[in-house]
Amino acid sequence: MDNQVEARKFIVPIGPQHPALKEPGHFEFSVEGEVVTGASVRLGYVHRGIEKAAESRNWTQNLYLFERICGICSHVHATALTLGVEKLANLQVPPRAQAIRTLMGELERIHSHLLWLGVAAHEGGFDTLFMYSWRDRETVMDLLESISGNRVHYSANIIGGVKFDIDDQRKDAILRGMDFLEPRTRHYLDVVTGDRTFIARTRGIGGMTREQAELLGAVGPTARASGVTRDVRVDSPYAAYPDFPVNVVTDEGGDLAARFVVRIKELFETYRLVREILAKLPPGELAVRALRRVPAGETVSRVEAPRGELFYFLKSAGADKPDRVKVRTPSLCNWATVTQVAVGHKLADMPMLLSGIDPCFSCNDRLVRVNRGRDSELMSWEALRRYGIEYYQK
Amino acid sequence: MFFPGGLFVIAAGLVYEWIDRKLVARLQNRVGPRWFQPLADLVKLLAKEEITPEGVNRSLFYLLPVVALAAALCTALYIPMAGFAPSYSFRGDLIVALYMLSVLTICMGVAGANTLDRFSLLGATRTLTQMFSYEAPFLLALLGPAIAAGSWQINEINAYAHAHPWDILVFQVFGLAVALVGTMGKLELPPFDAPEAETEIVAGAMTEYSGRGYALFRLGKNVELIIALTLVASFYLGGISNPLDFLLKTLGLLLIMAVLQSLFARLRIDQTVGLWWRLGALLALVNILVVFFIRMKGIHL
Amino acid sequence: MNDTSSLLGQAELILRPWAADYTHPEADRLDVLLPPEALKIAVRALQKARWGYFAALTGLDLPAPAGAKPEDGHIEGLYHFCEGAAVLTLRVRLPYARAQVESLCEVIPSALLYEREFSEMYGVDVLQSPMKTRLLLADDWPEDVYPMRKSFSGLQEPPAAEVKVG
Amino acid sequence: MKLGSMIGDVFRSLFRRPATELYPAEKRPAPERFRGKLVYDPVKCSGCQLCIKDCPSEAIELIVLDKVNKKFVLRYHQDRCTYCAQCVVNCRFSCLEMSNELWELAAVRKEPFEIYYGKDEDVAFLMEKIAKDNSGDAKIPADAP
Repeated sequence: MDNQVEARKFIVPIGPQHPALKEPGHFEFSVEGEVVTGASVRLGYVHRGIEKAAESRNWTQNLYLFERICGICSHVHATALTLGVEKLANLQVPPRAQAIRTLMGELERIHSHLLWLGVAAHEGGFDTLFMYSWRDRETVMDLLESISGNRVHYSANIIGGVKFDIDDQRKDAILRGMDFLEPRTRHYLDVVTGDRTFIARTRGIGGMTREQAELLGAVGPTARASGVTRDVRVDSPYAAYPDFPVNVVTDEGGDLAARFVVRIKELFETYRLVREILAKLPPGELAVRALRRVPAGETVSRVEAPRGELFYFLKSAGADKPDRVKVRTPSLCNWATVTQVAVGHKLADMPMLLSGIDPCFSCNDRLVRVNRGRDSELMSWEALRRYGIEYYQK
Repeated sequence: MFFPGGLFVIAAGLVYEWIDRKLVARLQNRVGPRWFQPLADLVKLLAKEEITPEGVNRSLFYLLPVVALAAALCTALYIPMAGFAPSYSFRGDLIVALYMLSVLTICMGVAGANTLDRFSLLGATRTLTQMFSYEAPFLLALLGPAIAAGSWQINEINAYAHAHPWDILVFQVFGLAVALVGTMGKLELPPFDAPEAETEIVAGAMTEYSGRGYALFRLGKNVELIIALTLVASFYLGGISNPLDFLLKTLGLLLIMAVLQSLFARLRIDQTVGLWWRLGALLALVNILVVFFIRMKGIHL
Repeated sequence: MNDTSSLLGQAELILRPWAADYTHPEADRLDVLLPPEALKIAVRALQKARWGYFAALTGLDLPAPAGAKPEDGHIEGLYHFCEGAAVLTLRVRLPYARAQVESLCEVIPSALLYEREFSEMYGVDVLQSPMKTRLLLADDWPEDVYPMRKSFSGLQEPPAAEVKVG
Repeated sequence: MKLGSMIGDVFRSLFRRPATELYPAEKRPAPERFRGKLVYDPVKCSGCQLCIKDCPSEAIELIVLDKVNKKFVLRYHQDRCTYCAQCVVNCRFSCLEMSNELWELAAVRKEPFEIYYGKDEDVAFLMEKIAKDNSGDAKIPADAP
């Protein structure tokens, strides 16, 4: 990967704090005029040490810890973990619980894709599309809140099942929401494929061939926009996906425009899926009892997050705490595509290119937690404060 | 000094900024800022500490915002603000006004180039590039009514437009379009906001400015907004004869501008330049040719 | 299901020349223990046969059991490859004393980020890595402290708050 | 290919109520299932401490005043709580409940976020004891008698 930036070039740093990035990450683009000639990445600014922290918490506590890896796709993280733990513990989860998990996952996909649409539009300076798509995203946020009690961390999963049921009143509300969102989404599809100013910013930008996508290990919509049919929901159905099959949406374009199209078309598939799940919600229990200790073993749990394949590796030593949890988030796979594809594009295309893969920095950065004593931390802040005061008194 | 002098222009600029922001917000289905927000922003910025970055020419750094605002305010003197006769008027004041209007943009470009910051430098390059692209079509567009009126004096053109409103509006539609969109380019409003695209280069040329300097630049832009609106209204919309006339016409233009702002994705700087030279310049030239033709034949509606 | 097991069978066939041990922990998984030297060749063979894509690199710290010498601990690198529902894990065992593994970047460019994380967190030397600067750890993080090893339970001293005037 | 394809939206919203609201002036009520502040019913509690075991953020402490007569005070740290409702799931006597009130958690000081739940006389007794024990630092161990 030849993305080393030469020292003497004119380098435009983007991040750690930059208006284009809603989360901290650091990119260096070396430019000649407006054209990018090299790119490199440095992560870790929001590294929270979750994988290490997991080793000192019990499985249930970890459920909520891992849910907080990401504020957008919180549910898939918890789902991946619970599915893995249930595999290790050999639990038979009731079908209704699996269906509700799947439903929440699909609703989350709607909210994530609409969020991405808004962010990407904003990066392209199309604030009106940004405002409207986020307004409509509020519909699904409100639905999630009324079902689960929280807009972001739905905490639907417990080990062995789910916490809450979908009653008729909520079923109707969800169906109404889908009925509202479907024509709106169709409208957005028209806008992103029809508006000339928008197409001028997306078509032919960040093109990635199928071979490149496969070589660089792209996942999720980024890969599917390059024609790679890769979707865990289809390849290795989990939860209730065996009962509710998904049609994979792909596009051959490979550029930014194709990524827009794929994500929006996936929304239609999701609406269909949500309706189908609601129509055929299996009756029964919501959860089975799980033991606190999980039998020793190693397992791999893969789920399809809105951004692509989410990979969990779990190792239990037979205690009530995990021995190792490895999380590989989809964003991490897609980084390589940015640094490779960036070269040769205009600087103005970088924010859109970055957001084109729907990056999630907090998903990337998890690992190390630093156990600082409370006092010492206060001291260092105090030192910093004093330094600041002295600096200004000069 | 007060009416229609500097303070009035500044106050009107703030009000117009608010109207613009409010309109865009409403078009995007948002609530938008309350009426005192621009004033509050201004007061806050003025009260803030001004940070001088290292490696700048200090006198230039402090002087440029002042010059920019002064130039914008001076231009206001030649404009029939709010329908009153301009404070100063002489033959050829249109040329002076147009040059003075460009001073603000040049000041911003120089201010960006003055600092070492990379975002500022890129922003400055883009600001100046954009200026060179819209300036010529914008000038040509304003020349149309001037040629029709046979005068270089803003006051006389205004009077001519008032006398023959339909002549100009009908025969010079292209000119009106170019002038209006040129105003948006001048003010770096979306979709021509590549020079200050916050998702790419933070605040462009203004990145290193804070506090007073930034406040003055912003004020300058507000003044420029109202001047440009007045110019376009008085040249193309049948002149401005009284305050009510002024309000209606400029607010109408502002509404159109707000709609245009919210309809498009940001153009890259190369797309902006391409658009202006390929389409803008062409339309403006066609407009001038039409004006010549009509003047030669002496057609009136 | 049949498809998955045939895929795993193919992988087994490809890897036969180098594998030290096979296990099938679950129906859709194959776990292959490889000597560290053979990793790159084996991955190249997989790549040539177009089997799967590189999904993740998991590090595991296996400290020496109580009573044994602490140097007897191992770091395990688990290279996961996925194809459809099949998950193939290539396992290399690296003793603390010689925690070195060859970089896969030549074969799979996207392995860089995982390898950099692996080497930072476990103190494994990734040989011939095209980029060895820090990816995740803070700039003032001490050398030779590897946070994901089981022996790590927090820094004793907080990193000194050094602030330089720009 | 067309220009300004959002023009319909833009014009319609000129005559529509904005979707956003002036927040502190207008507020929307939380939905019925909202996971807000935890509510504790001391009468039903058996003191099994299962809720504490699985709490991911150590937000609840159970102070046992008298185990035999079931005198418990629950110290709830609202600022630490992640509102996951795991304690509600764990509780077998359904003495814990998530209410849908109070979702604005901003304050100048931390004290209002420390909530004591229990029978009135127990809480009063505990407060007195804390005040007597130390004037200032209100740190008492969770298993204080």
